Amino acid sequence: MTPDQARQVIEEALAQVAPDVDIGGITPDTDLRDDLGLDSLDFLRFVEILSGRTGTQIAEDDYPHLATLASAVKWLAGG
Amino acid sequence: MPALGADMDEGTVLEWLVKPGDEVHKGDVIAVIDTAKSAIDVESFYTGTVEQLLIGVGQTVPVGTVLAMIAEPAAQPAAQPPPAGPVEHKEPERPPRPAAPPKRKLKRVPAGEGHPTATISPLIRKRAHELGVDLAKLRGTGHEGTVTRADVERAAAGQQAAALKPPSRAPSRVRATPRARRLAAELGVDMAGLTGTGPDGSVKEADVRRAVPAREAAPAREAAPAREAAPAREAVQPTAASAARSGAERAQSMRQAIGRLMARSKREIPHYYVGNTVDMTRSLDWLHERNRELEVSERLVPAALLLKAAALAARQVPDLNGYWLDDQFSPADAVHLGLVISLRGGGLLAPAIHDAADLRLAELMSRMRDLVIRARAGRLRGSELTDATITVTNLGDQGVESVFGVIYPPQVALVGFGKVSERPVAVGGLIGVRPVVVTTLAADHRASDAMTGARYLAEVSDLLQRPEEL
Amino acid sequence: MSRAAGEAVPEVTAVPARLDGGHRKELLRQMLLIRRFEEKCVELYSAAEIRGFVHLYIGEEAVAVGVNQALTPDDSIVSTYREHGHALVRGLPVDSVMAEMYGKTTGCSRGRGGSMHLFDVSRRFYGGNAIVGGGLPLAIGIALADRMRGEERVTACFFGDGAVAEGEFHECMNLAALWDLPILFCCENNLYAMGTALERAQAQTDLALRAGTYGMAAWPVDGMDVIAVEHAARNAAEAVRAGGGPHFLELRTYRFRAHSMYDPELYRDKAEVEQWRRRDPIEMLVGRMRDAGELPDDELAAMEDQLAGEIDASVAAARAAPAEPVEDLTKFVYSPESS
Amino acid sequence: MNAADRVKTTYREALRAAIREALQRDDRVFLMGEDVGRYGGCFAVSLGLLEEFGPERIRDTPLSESAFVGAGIGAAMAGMRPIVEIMTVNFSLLALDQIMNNAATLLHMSGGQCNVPLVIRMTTGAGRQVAAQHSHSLEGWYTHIPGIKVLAPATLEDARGMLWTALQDPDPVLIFEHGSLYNMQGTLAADAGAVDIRSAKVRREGGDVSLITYGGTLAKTLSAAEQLGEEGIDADVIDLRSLRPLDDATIMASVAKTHRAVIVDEGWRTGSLSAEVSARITEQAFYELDAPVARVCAAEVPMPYPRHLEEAALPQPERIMAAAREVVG
Repeated sequence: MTPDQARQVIEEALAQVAPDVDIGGITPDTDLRDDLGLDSLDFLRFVEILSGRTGTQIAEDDYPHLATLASAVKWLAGG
Repeated sequence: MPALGADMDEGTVLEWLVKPGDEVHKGDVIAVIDTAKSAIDVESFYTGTVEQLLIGVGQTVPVGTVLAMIAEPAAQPAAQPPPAGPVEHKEPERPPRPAAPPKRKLKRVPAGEGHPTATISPLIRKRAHELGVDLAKLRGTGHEGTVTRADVERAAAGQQAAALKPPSRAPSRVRATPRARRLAAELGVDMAGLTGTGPDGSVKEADVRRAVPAREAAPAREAAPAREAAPAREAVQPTAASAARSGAERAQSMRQAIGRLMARSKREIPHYYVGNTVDMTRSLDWLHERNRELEVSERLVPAALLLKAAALAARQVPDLNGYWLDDQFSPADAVHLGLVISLRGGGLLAPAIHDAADLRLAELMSRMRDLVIRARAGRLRGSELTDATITVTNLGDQGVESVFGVIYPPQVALVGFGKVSERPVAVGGLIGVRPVVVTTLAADHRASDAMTGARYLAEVSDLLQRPEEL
Repeated sequence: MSRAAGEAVPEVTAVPARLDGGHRKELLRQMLLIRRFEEKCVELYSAAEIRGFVHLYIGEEAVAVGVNQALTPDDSIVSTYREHGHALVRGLPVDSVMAEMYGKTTGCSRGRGGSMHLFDVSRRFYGGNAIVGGGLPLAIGIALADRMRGEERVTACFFGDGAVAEGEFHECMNLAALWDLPILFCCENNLYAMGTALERAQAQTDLALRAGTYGMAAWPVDGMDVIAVEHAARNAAEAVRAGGGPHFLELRTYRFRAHSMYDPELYRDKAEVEQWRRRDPIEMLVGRMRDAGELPDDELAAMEDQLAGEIDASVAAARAAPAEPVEDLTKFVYSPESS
Repeated sequence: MNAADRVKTTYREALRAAIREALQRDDRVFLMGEDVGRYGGCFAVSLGLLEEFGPERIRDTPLSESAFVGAGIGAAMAGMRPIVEIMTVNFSLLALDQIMNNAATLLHMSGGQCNVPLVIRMTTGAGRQVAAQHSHSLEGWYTHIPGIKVLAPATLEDARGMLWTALQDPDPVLIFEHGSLYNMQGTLAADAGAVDIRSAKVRREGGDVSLITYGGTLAKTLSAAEQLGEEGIDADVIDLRSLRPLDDATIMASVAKTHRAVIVDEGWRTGSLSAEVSARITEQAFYELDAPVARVCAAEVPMPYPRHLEEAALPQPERIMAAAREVVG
């Protein structure tokens, strides 16, 4: 998966979980949980959508990789 | 922008007939304004020199907007040149459009479920008082746990109504006339089993009277029409019906509704607070282990454990699970756990997870997720908004250590959970770092004492040490 | 004094007009009071401080002032929604009329009626009426009551050329003449019923002639000349008071502003308005008084200042006056002592 | 002739006696309407009054309903106590603007200055094959208007006693006399006089069903109640008497006793007075109801001329009994 594809999947997932968030405004190092106000349930749904889309298993230990947009893209693309 | 008619809200500047520097006199036509009806000449109410045209040709502005500035003639020291057009003074505050008061959702007859309330009507409370029966210890046998006159009479006569099993929540709504429904409640008759002789098999008074066993069914003719005392319980939120109004308007009216409820709570309820730090090591390890093999969709979040513990503890300490009504505490039979959910646009809801204490963790988790999604989409059922018997607010995700909340009347307790944080803890004399959560309880001192509150938090802490039993 | 239909109606000059300067100064003051009051209303309406429908009398001042001179405190007045002039000259305090425009409890109708429903029963001012022609039957009833009790009083009933098209106009003219009622019909013919010119609404536009067919005395009057209006009104009122039956004055006048506050005025052209403005009732009187040396400039200026002060004070009082408490919403629907 | 004596009389004569008494006791009172003088009144109610009181106080009017009703309002404002007779409710539509926009509204618009102590009498209802334009029953319309009171005298006592009380009222009162009642015969106390105009009356006691009605349909309702009695259904018959304001207390007390209600109203069902009474019962006595509130009204059709069709369109005892049986079930 190329970084661009990864970014696109991540942004779509975020749009679904937090519809009122301005996706365009997210910078590479925005903290997805704190800055976008995702609570644990939202984050769980975010992970669920990502693993569904990419077909990869995302264990709880991998959650830290998804902290920011940049780290998430790197991890998904690099994965 | 002058108000040029009873039904005009805004106007468009078609033409300026003056320019900065021009002299104008009271009554001179200085501009042409376009309204829904037509173009109209607008005169100046002032004499002076035009200083500045603030609104350009083609611009549409609401009535009352300042269009231009006119300097008064030199003779008077012009402190602040009065603008042309309308008199420049504070726009008379149009009273803020009163936000529609949240529709008072009567618990008694939520749409579709015509069963009477689980609370006790004053008539029966009076009867119990007459017969010296302690309502607190009485199990209502009426529909959904309503205490009936027959219960009171039987309790007074010493025989405990063991025979009649409290009817489970009637699967479908029984078609019965209001008269029959009220009589059934009073005579302790379960209508579910009756065949009605009314139109389409609906149950009528006569059917109910025939169903009362053995007792001589003298129809009690009440003289005055006794109105059922419906304890109006304020729903926390305006119903979805207000969804039609604009977002901002709805948020504002929701804010007002919450404000009123919280103010009433603070005014009427003598809160007491207790707090406790709970070691979460066992729970989190168990959770982590369990989630490892599970699909993402079945994984649990720590909040699920906290909620289950809160629900089970509420069942152990019934004094915190129920309602304060008519100056009395009425314990609820089931534990309907209110969950505070913050909405994206601001404001919050506290819908109930019914029978939370009986749910398995996975079920509780899916109920939580479903509730949050529906709350944020404004698709909650009326009963969910008003059924909670004790409420939990979990601010762990928001990263605060502890929260002491405000109770939702008429409930008598609010449980607070802070975030999971690593803390130095002495264990067996040695300092170790452990994940802990600060649990708090705000409770109504009329219904219980701090000792009961403490017993509750201890119970929660104890349950969290045995996560496998949750 | 019945009149055969079709016979030309002469301008009556029987009773001489009062010619002294002091009287004319009072006529001027009253006309200026109406005009400045209504100009202030325009300003306040534009600032959205007073709302609803406001119908201005600017241009027709001579009619209200002239007719009022012929009435006594015992006479009654029934008016229409274009009533500020009638109310002010009848003696309703400027403060009470302005407060009513603000809907305050100190208003002459406690704020309940607004510009179209000014009432003061103590001055027998039986209010405005927003239904075209709606006031005529009331005036008939008041005159009937006076007649049945043998009172030598006049009921002056004001209405516009628009009302002439209503069935009630015909019914009331007939009833007044049939029952010989002491009523003075004052038709303010300002040539327009809102946006419809007289000739586009009436087959016969000579309204005095029309009135004559009901068998009552009917005179056309120059409604822009306050002296002529007073003269005609005195003659008619004396005749009515003396039992001469109903009389009808067709007061030919013109409103310089729109039907209500602002309207496109597409129904008349600006040239016509300018032509009538040249016969502004106030300027005509001022001119006549100056020619007679009765009106030094400083006196006129003093009169204007006094009126401006009175009107500004009424606005300040109205702004400060209390609004009706909402708890009183259903008061005055029924009388307190009704069974 | 002591108080116990009763006099044989008719509804029409009782009305005339009421008007004569008012004219004698209060010189502010006068009667005005089409053909009330020389003709003696369209339904002969004012026969003989012109000869006794003269043309000033018994005033025939031209066919100008808006003008003479408005004149009545004006005269009342100026201190008189006029009785205006509108020949029938059908022609009152020409005076509705004066009644609504002046009579009912002046007190409020004037901030309490203008009282209108006026009584307007008019004949209402169908039943004499006079077809669509002469057979309306529009009392329900007038009960919609705040500022006026609406009465429906259905008995000799009320025909004799309501007028004087209405004339004392400082606000406008409308009295609807059903056309079928004028010839009703019966006895009346020799010293019968003013009656209250605020409360409903129970005309027959019963515990199984409340039959609620007024004016022209009271007789039909009472005869239905008699026949229901023979079938073992004990009907409580309520005569509203005052249509605005309604006497809710008496209505709800009856429904609380019988738990079933049938409302009989000659108006068309949609938006009728019976709709208002039914709404109030469900609002105030919902938990007493053992059956839906039933209504027996006129068929929603302009009144046909043929007798059999007119009878089919109007509420009749048979339909009232059927409705009662339905709710008692």
